[in-house]
Amino acid sequence: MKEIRFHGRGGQGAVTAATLLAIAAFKDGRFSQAFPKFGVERRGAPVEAFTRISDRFIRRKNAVYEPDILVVLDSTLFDLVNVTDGLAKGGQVIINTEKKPEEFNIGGAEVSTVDATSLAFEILGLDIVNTSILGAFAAFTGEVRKESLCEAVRENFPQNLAEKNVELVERTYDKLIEGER
Amino acid sequence: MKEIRFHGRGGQGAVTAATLLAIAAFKDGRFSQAFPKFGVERRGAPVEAFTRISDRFIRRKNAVYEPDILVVLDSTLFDLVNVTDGLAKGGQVIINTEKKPEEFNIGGAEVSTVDATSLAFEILGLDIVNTSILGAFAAFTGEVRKESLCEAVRENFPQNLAEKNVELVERTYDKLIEGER
Amino acid sequence: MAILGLPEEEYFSYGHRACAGCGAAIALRLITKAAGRNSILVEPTGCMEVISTPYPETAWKLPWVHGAFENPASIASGICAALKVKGREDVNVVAFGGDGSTYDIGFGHLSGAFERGHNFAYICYDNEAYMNTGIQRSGSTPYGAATTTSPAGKKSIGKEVWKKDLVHVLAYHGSPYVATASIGYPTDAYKKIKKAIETKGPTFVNILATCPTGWRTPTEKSVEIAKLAVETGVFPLYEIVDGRHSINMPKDASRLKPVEDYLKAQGRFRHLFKPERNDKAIKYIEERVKENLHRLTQCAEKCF
Amino acid sequence: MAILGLPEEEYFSYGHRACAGCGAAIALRLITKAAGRNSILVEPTGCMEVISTPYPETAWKLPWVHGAFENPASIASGICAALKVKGREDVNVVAFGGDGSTYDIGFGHLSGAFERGHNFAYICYDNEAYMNTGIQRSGSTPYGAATTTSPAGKKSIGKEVWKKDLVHVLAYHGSPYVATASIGYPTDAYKKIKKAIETKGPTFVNILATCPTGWRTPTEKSVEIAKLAVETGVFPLYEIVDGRHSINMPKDASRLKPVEDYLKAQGRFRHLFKPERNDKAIKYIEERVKENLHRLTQCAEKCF
Amino acid sequence: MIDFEKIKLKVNDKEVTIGAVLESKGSTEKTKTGAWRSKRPVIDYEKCVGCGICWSLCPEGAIKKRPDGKFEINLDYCKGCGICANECPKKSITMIIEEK
Amino acid sequence: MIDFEKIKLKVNDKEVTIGAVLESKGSTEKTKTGAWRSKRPVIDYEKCVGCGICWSLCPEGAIKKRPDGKFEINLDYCKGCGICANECPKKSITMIIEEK
Amino acid sequence: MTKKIMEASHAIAEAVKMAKPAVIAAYPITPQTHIVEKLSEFVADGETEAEYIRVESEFGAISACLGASATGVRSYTATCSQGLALMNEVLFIVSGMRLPVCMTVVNRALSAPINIWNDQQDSISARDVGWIQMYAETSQECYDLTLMQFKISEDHRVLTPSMVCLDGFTLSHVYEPVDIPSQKKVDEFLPDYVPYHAILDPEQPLTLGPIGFPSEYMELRKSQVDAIENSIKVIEQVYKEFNESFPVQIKDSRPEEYLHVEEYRMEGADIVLIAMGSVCGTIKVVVDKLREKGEKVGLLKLITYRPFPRETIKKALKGIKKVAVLEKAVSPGGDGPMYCEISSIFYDEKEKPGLRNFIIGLGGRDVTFDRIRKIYSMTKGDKGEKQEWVF
Amino acid sequence: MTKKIMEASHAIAEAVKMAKPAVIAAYPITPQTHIVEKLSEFVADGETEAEYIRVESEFGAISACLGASATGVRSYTATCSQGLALMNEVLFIVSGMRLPVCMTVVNRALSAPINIWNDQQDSISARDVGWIQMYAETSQECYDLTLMQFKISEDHRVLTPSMVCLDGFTLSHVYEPVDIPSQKKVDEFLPDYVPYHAILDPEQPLTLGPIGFPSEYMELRKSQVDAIENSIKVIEQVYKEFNESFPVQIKDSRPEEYLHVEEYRMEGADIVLIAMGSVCGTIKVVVDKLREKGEKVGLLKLITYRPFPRETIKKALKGIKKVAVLEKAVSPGGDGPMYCEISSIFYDEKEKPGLRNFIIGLGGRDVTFDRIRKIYSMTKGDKGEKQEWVF
Ligand SMILES: Cc1ncc(C[n+]2csc(CCOP(=O)(O)OP(=O)(O)O)c2C)c(N)n1
Ligand SMILES: Cc1ncc(C[n+]2csc(CCOP(=O)(O)OP(=O)(O)O)c2C)c(N)n1
Ligand code: SF4
Ligand code: SF4
Ligand code: SF4
Ligand code: SF4
Repeated sequence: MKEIRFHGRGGQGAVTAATLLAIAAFKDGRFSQAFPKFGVERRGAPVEAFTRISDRFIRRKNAVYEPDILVVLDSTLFDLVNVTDGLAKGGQVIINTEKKPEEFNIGGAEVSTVDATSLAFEILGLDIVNTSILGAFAAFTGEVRKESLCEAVRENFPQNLAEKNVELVERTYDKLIEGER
Repeated sequence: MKEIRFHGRGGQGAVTAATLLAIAAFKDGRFSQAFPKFGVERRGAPVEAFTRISDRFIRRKNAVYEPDILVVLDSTLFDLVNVTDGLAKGGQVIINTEKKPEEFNIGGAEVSTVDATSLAFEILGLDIVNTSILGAFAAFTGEVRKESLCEAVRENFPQNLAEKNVELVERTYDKLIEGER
Repeated sequence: MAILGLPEEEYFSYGHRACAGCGAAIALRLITKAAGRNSILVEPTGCMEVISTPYPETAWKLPWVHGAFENPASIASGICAALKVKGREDVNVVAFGGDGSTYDIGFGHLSGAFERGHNFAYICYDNEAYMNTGIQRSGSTPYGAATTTSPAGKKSIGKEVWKKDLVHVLAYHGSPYVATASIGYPTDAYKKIKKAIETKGPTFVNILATCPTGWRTPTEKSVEIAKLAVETGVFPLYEIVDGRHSINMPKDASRLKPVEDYLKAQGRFRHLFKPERNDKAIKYIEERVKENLHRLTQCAEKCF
Repeated sequence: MAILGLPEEEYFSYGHRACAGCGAAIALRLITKAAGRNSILVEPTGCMEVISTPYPETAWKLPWVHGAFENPASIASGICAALKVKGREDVNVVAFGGDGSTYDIGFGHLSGAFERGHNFAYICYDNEAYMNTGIQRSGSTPYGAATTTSPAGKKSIGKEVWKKDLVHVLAYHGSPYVATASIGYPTDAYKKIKKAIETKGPTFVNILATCPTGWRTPTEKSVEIAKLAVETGVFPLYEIVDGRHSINMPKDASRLKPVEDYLKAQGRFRHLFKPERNDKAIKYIEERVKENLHRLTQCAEKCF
Repeated sequence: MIDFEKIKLKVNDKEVTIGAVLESKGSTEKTKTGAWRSKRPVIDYEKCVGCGICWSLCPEGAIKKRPDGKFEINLDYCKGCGICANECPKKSITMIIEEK
Repeated sequence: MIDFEKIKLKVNDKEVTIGAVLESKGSTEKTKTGAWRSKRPVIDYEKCVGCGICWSLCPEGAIKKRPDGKFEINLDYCKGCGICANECPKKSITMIIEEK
Repeated sequence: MTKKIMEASHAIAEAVKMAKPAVIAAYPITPQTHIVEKLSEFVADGETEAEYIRVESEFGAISACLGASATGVRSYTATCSQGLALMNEVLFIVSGMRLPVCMTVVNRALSAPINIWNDQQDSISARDVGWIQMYAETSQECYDLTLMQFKISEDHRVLTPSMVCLDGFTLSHVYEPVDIPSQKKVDEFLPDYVPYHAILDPEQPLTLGPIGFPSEYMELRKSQVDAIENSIKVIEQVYKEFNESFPVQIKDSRPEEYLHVEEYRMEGADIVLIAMGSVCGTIKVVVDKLREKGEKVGLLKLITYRPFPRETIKKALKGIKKVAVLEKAVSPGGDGPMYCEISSIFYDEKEKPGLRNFIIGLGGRDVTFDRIRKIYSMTKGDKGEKQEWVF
Repeated sequence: MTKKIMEASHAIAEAVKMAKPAVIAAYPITPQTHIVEKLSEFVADGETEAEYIRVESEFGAISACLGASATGVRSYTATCSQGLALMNEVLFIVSGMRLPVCMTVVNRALSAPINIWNDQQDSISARDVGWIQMYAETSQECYDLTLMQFKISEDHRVLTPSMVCLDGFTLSHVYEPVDIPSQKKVDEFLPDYVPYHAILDPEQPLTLGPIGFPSEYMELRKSQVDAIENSIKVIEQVYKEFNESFPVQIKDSRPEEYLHVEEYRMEGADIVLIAMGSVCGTIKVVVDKLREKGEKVGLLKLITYRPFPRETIKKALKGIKKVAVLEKAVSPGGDGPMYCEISSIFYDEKEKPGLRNFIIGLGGRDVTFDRIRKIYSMTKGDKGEKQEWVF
C-alpha cells in the first residue's frame, strides 16, 4: 500500500487532488481511499489531504502518519508547516515550484519538482494547480495511469472546466515523461 | 394509622380540606400526610384527596386504597363515582347533605351527615364547604382537635377569609358535638 | 346546514374535559367548523389537547395529531410536504395552539414555517397564559395581569411587560393573511379562520378566548368578557391582507367603553383596584391601549 | 484615540482564523469598538466563534462566552439578570451572531428575550447563509441565491422565498431601537451599534457582512459589494427608534444603482445570468426591492 | 385504511393500540360530563326565538337545533357554565341549581 | 479574580484549564496568519493621505496608525485580501504577488 | 428551626430561597409548577433578592442559568420530563463548561403518549450529561439535598452542575412534616458562591466556551469526568458536614446520617431490594411487614446516583444472596439502566448476589404494597424472567 | 450495479434517494452536511420526487418528519451531536408514536468545549430514546444499512424509527469503493411504505398522540419496548434478505453476511476486542498483524446496537478468555455504557470472559495502530485499571 499526503492551502484544491487520485487508481483496477485532514481551516490556511492506494480493499480508517509520497502544491508551505513530517524512509516528494529538485534538501527523500503554476497559467489562465500536479504525480511515481486520471477529471469537473484540465494533466505528464524540463 | 379520603368536585376545596386536616393533626403533635389524587381534572369534575394520620412519621407514598374514613363534600358524587370503593371494614363516612345518615345505605359503615352547605351559606354567604366539613370531621371522629383545625385555617387562609372560616369550623363542630341537629 | 353562518356539523365532540365556560373550547368549535371535513388538525400540548384526548377517548372527529408543546408548526410543515408529494394539496392543514405554545416555546418553529411559506393556517386560541399547567404568564399575558409566575405582590404588579404583538410580527413574516378575532364574535371569527384556511400560504388568526379559571371570571361571563375586550379597545379586531390593514371595530376611540370595565371584570386584575387603586398602572394601560389603536388606525388608513 | 470616528483600540485580535476578506470580521471589529472595555460579549456557534477561539488561543480581549448555536439571547438574559443582582448594570451586554443563529435556530429565544425586555444589544452579522458549515441557506438568504442546500438546478432557482424581514419583526417586539447597517459604511454602522448598546432595553442591529467564500466574490470586493447592496436598494439602511422609522439612504428610487449590478457581482447569483438570463427572476427581485423601499419610505413619512 | 382490530395489543390485562392511536370518532361522548354541573339551564320556549346564539357559544356543543327551529340542551354534556343564559338576547334561559 | 495557575490541570501529557477557560488576551496573535497570504499590500506613502479608511476596513485589524499619521501594514497578520487596496480612495495600495 | 408540614415542592422552594441564588430561570411544567410558583411569590413579595427570569422555554431556562453562572453568581432552575429533554443539549454544555448550576427535577414520564405522572425516565435518560444526580425519598430530603447540592456543585474540586430529583406528585405534591433550619445556620453551612475558574467580568476578561480541537478535547473531557468521579468524596464530606450541622429533628423523615446510600434493615438480610426516590418509603413499610413475618429482607436506597457510588454499593451488598433492582425507567432494546450499572460493579467479583430487574411505576402506575411483595416473592422464589415489568 | 469510489456521505445520499422518501427534513451540521447537500442537489435537479424541507433547526427537522410520517409517507432526516441532542425530546415522541422515521447520525462529539470531530457520545447518549441503532464501518455498509433501515423500521412488526450511525469525517468524508445496485433491485427489496397503524387522512380520521393515563401508559410503553425487542428477529430477517439480494461485490467492503455482529478472526481467539464503527477497519489491520505474530486475537464488531443483540454477543464470546470493550463514549460518573451492557449479559453466567473497558477516540482523537496494540497488550497483560482512557 502507498500512502500519499497532499499539502496545499485552503481553496487550492488539495482535497480534490487527493480524491481524483483515488478515483483514478480505482479506475486502474486498484483499491484506494481519499480523505482530507479534518479541520476548520479557512481559505488560505495550510491544509492536508490523503490518498491511499493498494491492491486490496483498504480497511484502515486511521490517519496517515508515515506517507510514502508527499505532494506539495505550494512551496511556500515549507516555511509554514513541517511538510516532511513522518515521511517514510526512501519516500518521494513532488513539489510545485520553479526550482530544481537539488535546491531542496530533504534528508534521504527523492525530490521531484514541476512548475505546475506556469503550466496552469498557460492552459487554464488561472493559478489552480491541482490537476497539473496530478499529471506530475503520474509521471514521477507511475502509481496511476494518465488515462485514468484524465477520465477522473472529465467525470468530476464541471463541463466547462473539464477539457482544459484534462489537457493540463496530459501536458504536464507528457512534458515530464519526455523529460523536457 | 388512619387513612382518610375526601371526595369533592374540582374547585370545591377537597384538596385544601385534606391538607388542612394534615396540618391540624400535625399541630396535635401527631404525624400526617396529605396529597391529592393526581389527575388532569378541571373545575367541576370529581376529585379526590387524601390524608393519613399516624403516631409515627408516615413513610409510605403509595395511594390510599382502603380508607378508614370517607369525607364526601357533595352528595351528588354518589351517582357519579364509586365513592365507597375500598372503604375499610368498620369504616366511617361523613357526608355533606341535608339528609339523615339513615337515608344512606353503606354496607357496614358508620355514616354521619352534616348540612355543611347551609352552614357555609349562613356564615360565609358562599357554598364553600371544606372548612365546615372539617369541623364535622373533628366532631365525628375525634381524630383531630378543633383548636388545631382553627389554627390551621387561620394560618393558611388569606386574612379576609380566615376568621369567617374559623367561625365556620367552630360552629359546625360545636353544633355537632352538642348534638343539636 | 348553517346557523348564524356557522355550519351545524360538529367535529369537536362533547364529553371533552374542559372546564365549564371554557372560551378556548368555543374557539375549537369554530376552528373545526371553519376547517371542515377535508382537514388535518395539529395541536401542541396545552389545555385543549389534554382535555380532548384522554386515551382511549378522543373528542375529535377529524384527523388530529399532537407531538409536543413546541412543534405544531413544524409538524404541520411535514404534513404539508407529505400532502404535496401525495398530490393531496386539497386537504386543509390547520394547526392551533394556546398562546404559550404560539407566542413562546413554539414561536421559533412557527416563524420558521412562515419563512418557508408552507400552505397552512395557524390559529392561536389566546387565553393569555399557560393554563394547562396552572396559569403561568406567557408572552401574551397582558400587562398587569396576575398569574402564578407573575403574581401580584409587595414588589410586583403582575406581568411587568406588554403583551407581545404577534399578529404584526407574523404579518412582517410576509404572511398573506393575519387577523385577530374573539370568541365574543363567533361569526366574525369563523369567517376569518375560514379565510385564513382558504388563503394560500402561511396564515394566522389570533382568537381571544376567555379562560374563566385563569382570568378568575364567572363561567357565564366568558363571552361577555371576550366582547368587552373588543369594545374597550384592549383587543382590537382587524385583518392584514397582503400587508394591508383593515379594522373591523369602531375606530373612533371616543365610542369605546372604558378600559377599566374590562379590567374590573376579572380577578387577574383585582390587585389593580384592591386593596387600593393603582392609578398609575391603570392609566398606563389605558394610554397604551389608546396609542395602539391610534397606530392601528393610522396603518389602516395610510400605510400597510 | 479615534480614527474616522472609530476608537483606535482593538478588542478583537489579529491572528484569528477567518478567511481573507471576511466581512463578518470587519463587523466584529466594529461591534467590539462600539461596546468598549466595559462589556460582556455573547456569541453563538458560527464562523466567527470558530475562527476566534481555537483553544488554547483566543482572539478576544473582552469577556466573551459561547454556549450553543441557539442560545446567545438566553445566555445574555442570564448575564443581564446576574449583573442586575450584582449591581453592575453599567456593564454592556452585547450578543452577536450570524444570521443562521439569529433568523432561524436562535430566533425563538431572541424573541423571548425581547419580549421580556432585558437590557442588551443584539447584533446580527448578516452574511446571509450558514457559512461555518459550508454555505447553507438561512432565513436571511436572499431570494434566488444559490447555497449548498438551495442549489440552483434544473428544478430550482436557488432560494425560493424572500429574505425574512427580521428588523421589522423585532421592531414589532416593541424594541426601542432597531437598525440596519452595512460593513460598507463602517462609521454609520459603528454609530448605530453604539446607539443600540446605549439605548436601554433590548435593541437590534442587522449588519450586512459580505462572505467572499459563500457569496463567491473576490476577497478584495467585500466592502465594495456591501456598499453596492445599499446603493442598489437591496439592503436599505434605516433605523426604527421607538417605532419611528428614519431612512439614511437615498429615498428616491431613481437615484439608486441597478439591482443587477449587485447580483452580477456575485457567484451565488450567477445562475440567474448563465447559461441564460432568467429575466423573470431578475425582474421579480427588482420589483420587490422597489416595493420594499416604497413601503419603507411610506413608513418613514407617515406611519411608524 | 387502518384496521383497528389489527392494531390492538393485549399487554398485561389491558388492551392498547399501537402508538396509542385512536379513531377520531368523538368517543369522549362516552363520558357524560353533564355530571359536573351544579346549575342547569332551562329554556323558556315562550321567549326563545330560535336565533341560535346559545348554540353558537356553548363550549360543549351541548345545544342542538330542534325540528321546530328552537334549541334544546343536551343535559348529558351541559356543564352548566351559564354562557347560554347570559348571552341569550331574549333572556329565555334560566340557570337553576341542580338538585342534590 | 481567577488565578490561571490554579485552574490548570495536567491530563495525559497535556495541560488543560478547568472548563477550557482562557484569558481574553488576544492570544491568537501567536499564530501569524500572514503566512496564508498569496498577495501582499504595499503602500505608496507618496499617495497616502492618512485618511484611515484602510484601517477601518481591514478584517484582520492588521493596519496600524504610524506616528506620522499615515498607516502601515502588519504583515505578520495581513492575509492579503486586498480590501485596503480596493477601498483606498487615493489608490495608494498595490497588491503584489508574494515571492514563493 | 421550624417544624412544619408542607408540600415537598414548597420545601424545595424554601431551600432555594434560603440558598440565596442570584438568578432563577425556569419554565413551568407539571408537576414542577408548585416550586416555581412559590419562588415567584417570594420574588413578588420581596422575600428574596433573586432575579426570576420567566423564560420562553426550558432551553432558554438552562441557557439563562449558564449565562448567570458564567457571570459568577449562583443560579437555579427546575424542570422535568419534556422540559429536561428539551434542555438536553445545554446540559452537556453546562457540565463541560464546569458551571455549578443547580436544578430540581420533579421526575415525570416522557411522551409519547404524553403523561404528566411519575417515573424516572427523564433524569435517568440524562445520566450521561455529566451532572451530579441525587434522589430524594421525603420532603425533608428534598430540602436537605437542595441545600447540599449548591455546596457540592460549587466546591472548587467539583465545579459540576447537579440535579436533585424527586418523584412528581407522589412526592412533590405530598404534604408532610419538614424541619426548616434557621437562615443563620443555613448561611453558615452554605457560604456565597465564589467563582473559581470562570467569571464574565470586564475586570479580568475571560473567554468561556472555546472550540476544543482533537489535540485537547479528550483531555478536557477526562478532566471533567475525573471531577465528577472525585466528587464522590466531596459529596461524602458535605453529607458529613450536613449531618453534623443539622441533626435529625423529625425521626424517619430522613436517614440518621446522609450517605450515598441508605441501608434499611439490611442486617442479616438475604434479599435486598434496590430503589431510588419516594418508593423507598413504601418499600420500607413492606420490609417492616416482611421482617415481622421473619423474612430476611432489606432495602438499599440510592441517594447519590451520579457519580454512581460503586464501592459503597458493593460493600453494602456484600454477602447478600439476592438483589432485586427496582427501576422506574427503561432503555428500550437494552437492559434496565441501573441493573446494567450494578451488574458492572460485580463483574469481576467471585462472590456476588443473584441479580434481578423489575420495572415499576412507569407513567404514574402506583407502586403498591402488593406489587412490592410480589417482587420480593419472585426474587425469593427465582420466578419469572431476568427482567420483569410489574404492572 | 455500479462500483464507484465515493464519499460515505454520498453513498448515504444515494441510498436515501433510491429509497424514495417523500419528505426529507434536515438541518445542516458538520460533518453531516455532505449528505444533505447532495440530497439538495438531487432535489434541485429533479432526480428525486422528495420534498426537502429546509427547517429552521433540528427540532424542526425531526418534528417535520413526525408530521410527514404520520401522514403516511416515508420520511428521512440526518444530523449529529448538538443537533441530535436538540432533537432529544422528539426522538422519544416519534418512537412512542411508533412512526418509522429514518435518520442518519454522522457521529460527532458533544460540546462543551465545542468540537466537530468524531466520537459516538451523541448517539450512545440517545440509547434510551427507543430507536433502533446500527453502526457502519465502511461506505458500503453505510449504503446497505441505510436501505435496510427503512425496511426494518417500516415492518409492521417493528414500526420503530431507526438511526444508522457512521463516524464523522473518519468515515463520512472518506472516499472509498462502493457498489451501488440498480434502482430496480432496490425497489424489489424495498417496496413503498404502507401505513399500518397511523395515517392522517380525512378518509379515516384518526387521533394520534393522545394523553396516556397511569391506567394505560405502562402497557403502551411495554408494547413499544416489546416491539423493539422483537425487532431483533426482524432485523435478522432483513439482513438475510439483503445478503441474498445483494451479494458482496467488493470484497472486504462489508461482511460477507450481515448479522448483528461481525466476527473477525475470532477462531480460536483468547482475546477479543469489541468495537463499533469505522475504527473496526483499523482494528482489523492490527488484528491481522498480531495474528501474524501468533497472537490469538479477534474483533467482535457490533452492527446492531439497539436492540442490543445480547444472545448473539453471548454466543460469540463463548470461551473467550479476555474481552476489551472499546468505546467512543462515556457516562460521566458511571462505567462505560457498552461495558455495562456487556457485563449485564454475562451476569448470570458461570463462564465468562475477563472484561476491560477502554475509552478511545473522543473528540476526534485518532485511534492509531499503536493505541490499538496498547489496548491489546494491556488486556493481555492485565495491566491498568478496569477502565482506561487511551489518549
Ligand atoms: C417542553 C415542554 N415544556 C413545558 C411543558 C408543560 N406545559 C404543557 S402545556 C403548557 C402550557 C400551555 O399553555 P398554552 O400554550 O397557553 O395553552 P393553554 O394551556 O393555555 O391552553 C405547559 C407549560 C411541556 N409539555 N413541554
Ligand atoms: C443545534 C445545532 N445545529 C447545527 C449546528 C451546526 N452549525 C454550527 S454553526 C452553523 C451555521 C452558522 O450560521 P450563521 O449563524 O449564519 O453564522 P456564520 O457561520 O454564517 O457566521 C451551523 C449550522 C450546531 N452547532 N448546533
Ligand atoms: S466563510 Fe465567510 S463568514 Fe466564514 S470566515 Fe470565511 S469569509 Fe468569514
Ligand atoms: S350552560 Fe354552558 S354548557 Fe350548558 S348548555 Fe349552556 S352554554 Fe352549554
Ligand atoms: S340564544 Fe336564546 S333565543 Fe336564541 S336560540 Fe338560544 S335560547 Fe333561543
Ligand atoms: S490586504 Fe486585507 S488583510 Fe491585508 S492589510 Fe489589507 S485589508 Fe488587511
